[in-house]
Amino acid sequence: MNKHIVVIGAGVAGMEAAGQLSNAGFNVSLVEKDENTGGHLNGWYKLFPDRRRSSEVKDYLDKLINKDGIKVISGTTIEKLVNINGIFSLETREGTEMTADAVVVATGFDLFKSSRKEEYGYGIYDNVITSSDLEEMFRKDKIVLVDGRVPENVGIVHCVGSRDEKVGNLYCSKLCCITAVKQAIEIRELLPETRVFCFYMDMRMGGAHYEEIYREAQEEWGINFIRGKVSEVSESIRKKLIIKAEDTLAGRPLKMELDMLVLMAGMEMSEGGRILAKSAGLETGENRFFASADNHFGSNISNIPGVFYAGTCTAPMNITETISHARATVSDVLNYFKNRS
Amino acid sequence: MSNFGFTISKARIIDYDANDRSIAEYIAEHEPSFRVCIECGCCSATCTTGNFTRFSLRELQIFLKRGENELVRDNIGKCMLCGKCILVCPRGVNTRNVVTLAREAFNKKVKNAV
Amino acid sequence: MKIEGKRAIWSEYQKEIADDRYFYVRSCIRQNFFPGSEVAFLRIMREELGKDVYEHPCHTTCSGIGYHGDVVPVETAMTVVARQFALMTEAGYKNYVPSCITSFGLYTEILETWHHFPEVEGKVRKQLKKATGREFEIPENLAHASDVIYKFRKEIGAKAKYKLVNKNTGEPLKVVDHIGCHYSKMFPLKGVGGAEYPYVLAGMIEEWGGQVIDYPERRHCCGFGFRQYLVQANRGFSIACSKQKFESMQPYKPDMIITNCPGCPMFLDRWQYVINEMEGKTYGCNGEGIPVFTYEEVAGLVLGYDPWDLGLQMHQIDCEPLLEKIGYEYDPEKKYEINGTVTKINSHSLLNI
Amino acid sequence: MQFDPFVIPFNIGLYFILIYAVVRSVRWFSNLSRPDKLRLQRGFFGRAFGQSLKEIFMESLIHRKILKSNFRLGFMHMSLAFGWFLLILFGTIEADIFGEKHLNAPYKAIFFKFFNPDHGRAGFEAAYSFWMDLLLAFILSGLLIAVIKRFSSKVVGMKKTTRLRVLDKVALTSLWLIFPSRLLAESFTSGAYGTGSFLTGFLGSLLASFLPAQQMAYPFWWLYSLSLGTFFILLPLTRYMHIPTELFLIFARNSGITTGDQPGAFTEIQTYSCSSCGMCIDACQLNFSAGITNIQSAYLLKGIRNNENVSDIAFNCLMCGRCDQVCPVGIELTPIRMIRRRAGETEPVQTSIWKKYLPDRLDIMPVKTNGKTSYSFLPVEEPAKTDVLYFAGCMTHLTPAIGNSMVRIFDASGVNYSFMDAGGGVCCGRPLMLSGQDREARELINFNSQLIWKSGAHTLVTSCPICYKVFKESYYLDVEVLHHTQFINMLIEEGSLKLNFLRKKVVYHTPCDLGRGSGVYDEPKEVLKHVVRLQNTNFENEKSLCCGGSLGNIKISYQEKNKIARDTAAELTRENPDILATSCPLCKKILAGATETKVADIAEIVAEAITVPMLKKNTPKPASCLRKNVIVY
Repeated sequence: MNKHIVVIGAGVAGMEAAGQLSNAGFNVSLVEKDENTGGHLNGWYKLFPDRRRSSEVKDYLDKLINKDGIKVISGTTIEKLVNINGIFSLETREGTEMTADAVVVATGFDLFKSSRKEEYGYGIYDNVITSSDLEEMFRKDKIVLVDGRVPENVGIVHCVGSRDEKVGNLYCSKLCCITAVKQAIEIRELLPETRVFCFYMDMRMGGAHYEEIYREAQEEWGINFIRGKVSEVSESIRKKLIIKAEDTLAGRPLKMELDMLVLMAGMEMSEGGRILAKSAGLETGENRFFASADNHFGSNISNIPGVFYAGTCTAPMNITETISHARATVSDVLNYFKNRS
Repeated sequence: MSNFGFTISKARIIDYDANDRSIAEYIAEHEPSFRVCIECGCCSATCTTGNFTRFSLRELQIFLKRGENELVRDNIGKCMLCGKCILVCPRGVNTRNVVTLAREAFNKKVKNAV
Repeated sequence: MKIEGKRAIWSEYQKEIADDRYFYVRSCIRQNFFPGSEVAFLRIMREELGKDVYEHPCHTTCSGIGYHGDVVPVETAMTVVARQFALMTEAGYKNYVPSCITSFGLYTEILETWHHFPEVEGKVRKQLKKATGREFEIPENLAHASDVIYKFRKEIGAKAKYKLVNKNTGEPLKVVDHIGCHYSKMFPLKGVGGAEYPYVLAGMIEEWGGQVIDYPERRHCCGFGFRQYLVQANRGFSIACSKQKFESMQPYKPDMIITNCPGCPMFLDRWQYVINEMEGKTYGCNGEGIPVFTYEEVAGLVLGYDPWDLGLQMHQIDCEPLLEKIGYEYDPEKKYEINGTVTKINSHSLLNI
Repeated sequence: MQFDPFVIPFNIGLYFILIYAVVRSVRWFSNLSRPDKLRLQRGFFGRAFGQSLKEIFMESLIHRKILKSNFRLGFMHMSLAFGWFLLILFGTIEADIFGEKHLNAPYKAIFFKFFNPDHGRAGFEAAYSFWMDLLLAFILSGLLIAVIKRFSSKVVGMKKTTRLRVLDKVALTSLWLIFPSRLLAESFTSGAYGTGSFLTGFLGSLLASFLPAQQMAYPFWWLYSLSLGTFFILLPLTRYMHIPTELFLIFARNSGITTGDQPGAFTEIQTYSCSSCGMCIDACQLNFSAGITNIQSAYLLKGIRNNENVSDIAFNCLMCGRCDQVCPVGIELTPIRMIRRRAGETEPVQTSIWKKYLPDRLDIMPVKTNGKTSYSFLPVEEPAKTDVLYFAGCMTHLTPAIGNSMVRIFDASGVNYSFMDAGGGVCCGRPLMLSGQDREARELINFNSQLIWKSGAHTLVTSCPICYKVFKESYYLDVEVLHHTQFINMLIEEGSLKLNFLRKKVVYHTPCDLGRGSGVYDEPKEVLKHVVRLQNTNFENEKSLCCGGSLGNIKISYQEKNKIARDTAAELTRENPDILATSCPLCKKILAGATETKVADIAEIVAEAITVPMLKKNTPKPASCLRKNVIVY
């Protein structure tokens, strides 16, 4: 076949797509903006729902792309994508060019910048951290406050940057609830004396085994779930975080002192994806992610023939869904070339 | 004191840290299923007492967990223990024991205070 | 608390403030509460900074108090506001500077509304024309008077006779800044520093030698809230709001409170007295209250004006202990001297509401 | 030789226990309420006396009930009790006939062989000796089973055996030692003198062949006496107190004394009559289905005897009444448990051993921990006048098919009825009573009673056995209270309700509160026999299982409940019936969640079998309840 396909982004979706395309006989170039492949996978320590180490998934993906037919080009950002009679010309930020017979966009997502929710004081109050900062602490097996003490009370705020008109994100990021539950359990495992409070708007436990973990969190780990989003955070004179929320099920406002507040940052269209969308004329939806040709049977297909989507560049997905989505790209790519020949 | 014609309103806010949550802890210790309530409201919807008053077991459970005990103490006696709530609870919470333990805990508090 | 984090936010919320030729409009209630403040503003602008500040004798209420008190419909408010703009246009000014925070909020709201719904603006123009025969231009620049003082805080600082520093210890005074709700909570981009961490007063405090106190309830309303206070039955709620703030700031032992709104200094000042009467509580040091000032008063003090010219005798909480701390030179005997006669004011007479 | 020091321990023990029994009996008697005292006096000198003697013989000695249900266990109890009794009886006769004089001191009979080592060589004496050896062998065979049971209870066909305290163990050991030491003492003596029958004689000559029998005998006589003495002295502190207490209980019960709902001497007597045999443990579904093994009646009574806080035990019970049915002593276990529930939590009391010999009355602290309740919010209602009042009950509102079926049955039979709680009524009060809150329950009872009175109904029909029991027992109503199965049965018998026969195999689950609780076993089955083919299960009538959902248990977890429900449903559906029928909305709901088989209330089955949709005016014969004189208050 000897067709050359460029896969943009070497996260879970990009690596899976590249590997499967190579298995299908294509020459694949896998372009990654960072120095390392793996994307957000590198930022997580253990994965829900089974708490497997993210490195295991990473190992699988590394093995998948470690073959002759795949050329990994890291530290490179694609800024331009032009379609010239079915041949794609891609230009990197550094100005080098490459051509491709088809392009798979797997630019993934960026975590919502929590400092945009000013009222939570991320970057201002010492012990307001994000889910990804907490994951870094899990990796080091140590949850400590800035002053080195162990937190006694930890709050977790769901939906930071998701389902929030004020930051322009109307959608649900889907993974934050289960991440919150997973992290809450992990906190209790590491610090059995610490109390954990999850402030949620809805518990969206849609995935397989999610609800069971939620129940386990209540039953075995004694995690407190409070329905009501934290609306403001301030710092007391003792450097504790004072949060205010409405306990909507009690129908009363509630305030509480916490040592640490974890913000469950949502997912947004990646910056790389936005640049590409603009330069190549790829359509984006109201949620600013790439808009697929069809929600039901064309979720890998873009508005430009020969350009395909894989993974979270189209919508928030968990790893299982991302891998399935990336695999599905291959059949769309095969159909594309079959119809052209 | 001068008569100003008004007094300083009491805050409605639940001051979690200042509240006494020992009753909820007592209940959870003796009836662990107290923890798994997801506040669906099935119990209060089917409640015989709720038919006549605004007694809501769901609400009382949440108030206990937040340490807003006074409201619970004033209302928990309205339960007739008929057990309909147990049959409808999707999480298998032993609601009758929750009520019984709450009454017990309040009474113990009173006794200890005396 | 990381100050860099705040600075990053402040840098995102910087607004344009005109640097001369202001059309200044006074506040309805400030002229009764603390009349010295607006006088001080004009004096500072004209005498210290040499700016052109114009006041129109035909200026009326902006009707914001009625609008927020639910008695004036928005269209009426818009037409009243349009008339003020017409006065400005007629006087040949383009930079509109209200003294009142609620006015500022209302002007901002109306300008934003007109921006998004030009047909509303057109309707208001027609109504104004029909009713008064006047026409108006939209101001080129709308800034609250505190924005203007903020803009010239360095100039004022350069001329300062006093710093917000405890003369005896050399420590900066601990100053609580309280921003009027209508300043930036509705339109964060229209306020210096945004809504969460407003910088407009904090900038003055820093510049004039004080230390800004950030306390948990800084966002909370002073308690005025129009309807809360205006209806006697609701006053318990009004005072509870103020109390919540005092209790939250008390552990930081603030030396003073500085505000930029007509109602806030009034209620933060008077409610301290009422709380003391009701519950015997005080929130300052040595059983005293925490003195509350407007930013003009503070600017005037920094510039060394006579405290009694600034109207500090109108405050319920005595300012003298603070003046002593700063090492201020003034004549305490002249506190109640009006036109050369001393009148002792019975504090209760102020509160026979 | 008429005396030897070794008899002293026995003598002390014997006289102690005899005096002790008298003292305790007098105390119990004086603690009885006045009416109960009169009952007992009348019973003691009346016909009940013979009945009591018979019962003592049949139950305390022969252990007929245990024998019937479990032969090996019964034999064990019988051999020890009856065998020992006979041994004492015939030993006394032996001493009387063969001793030096008549009317000997008891020790002469017990240690007859020691004082008459030459006795029993030939003739009648030898025959008598043979009889005595036979009795001893009888006891020893029971003892052997007891020893084996202690180490492996499965041998006697029991799943659980009661756990013992230290004192119980000492007493048990001394009890166990009594008969082997007698055997050895008699054998050595027989061996030394060449007497003894088939057991002692044979063993004696065997032992004497290699041991100095004369010298060996004496220590064993000491051991025998010591064992007896120790056992008698320790008896009041241990579960063996049940031996004398049971005698008192039998007299009291046959005189017509019942437990009632207040603590008192009779409750105390019953508490001490428990032999911890463990029959209740085996019968308990919490034990064999849910694995809860520390709350059964034997443990409750033991806890009460030891002044422990038994509140957790008292409340963790389905109140199904299965243990009452199997208790060989006939202790009213469920009423006793109810009394403890009313008491709420009690402070555990530590008492010295001496104090335990004469414990204070098992009084329950009057302070309750149940908290205050108030149902002052209940509205005042004016019900419509009617003949028959239908009270569906709370649980029926969660199984609306039952209520709907009853409405169809009422309509089809042309009864003038009114649906009392159509819009959701007030609880009948039994759940509160089950949690020990009688006073609070009375508020609900009064409320419902008002409604019933005001309606002018002469018949009250309920679908819920829980309500039925409380209507029957605790409401003061001048109406006939019927469970809907009884009511339907009446309609069928009268011919007011015409039914088709459904070709279905049905098994019937008797609800606890209807069956054991209220004694209604037959009517539901009669109704079923009219419409379906009724199959038998291994758990009929008094033996019926509990569904597990009982409101009686406030402590049981959902998971444990579910285990019971699954086991019960599995047992009942062993023969693959088409329908598992019951007559309780709670049983229906619980069992329906535990089996694939269709679960239906009898009312539903009957409603399905109604011949034609009949209009009220076409009713051939109005139900009798329409013809009754209506008394309106």
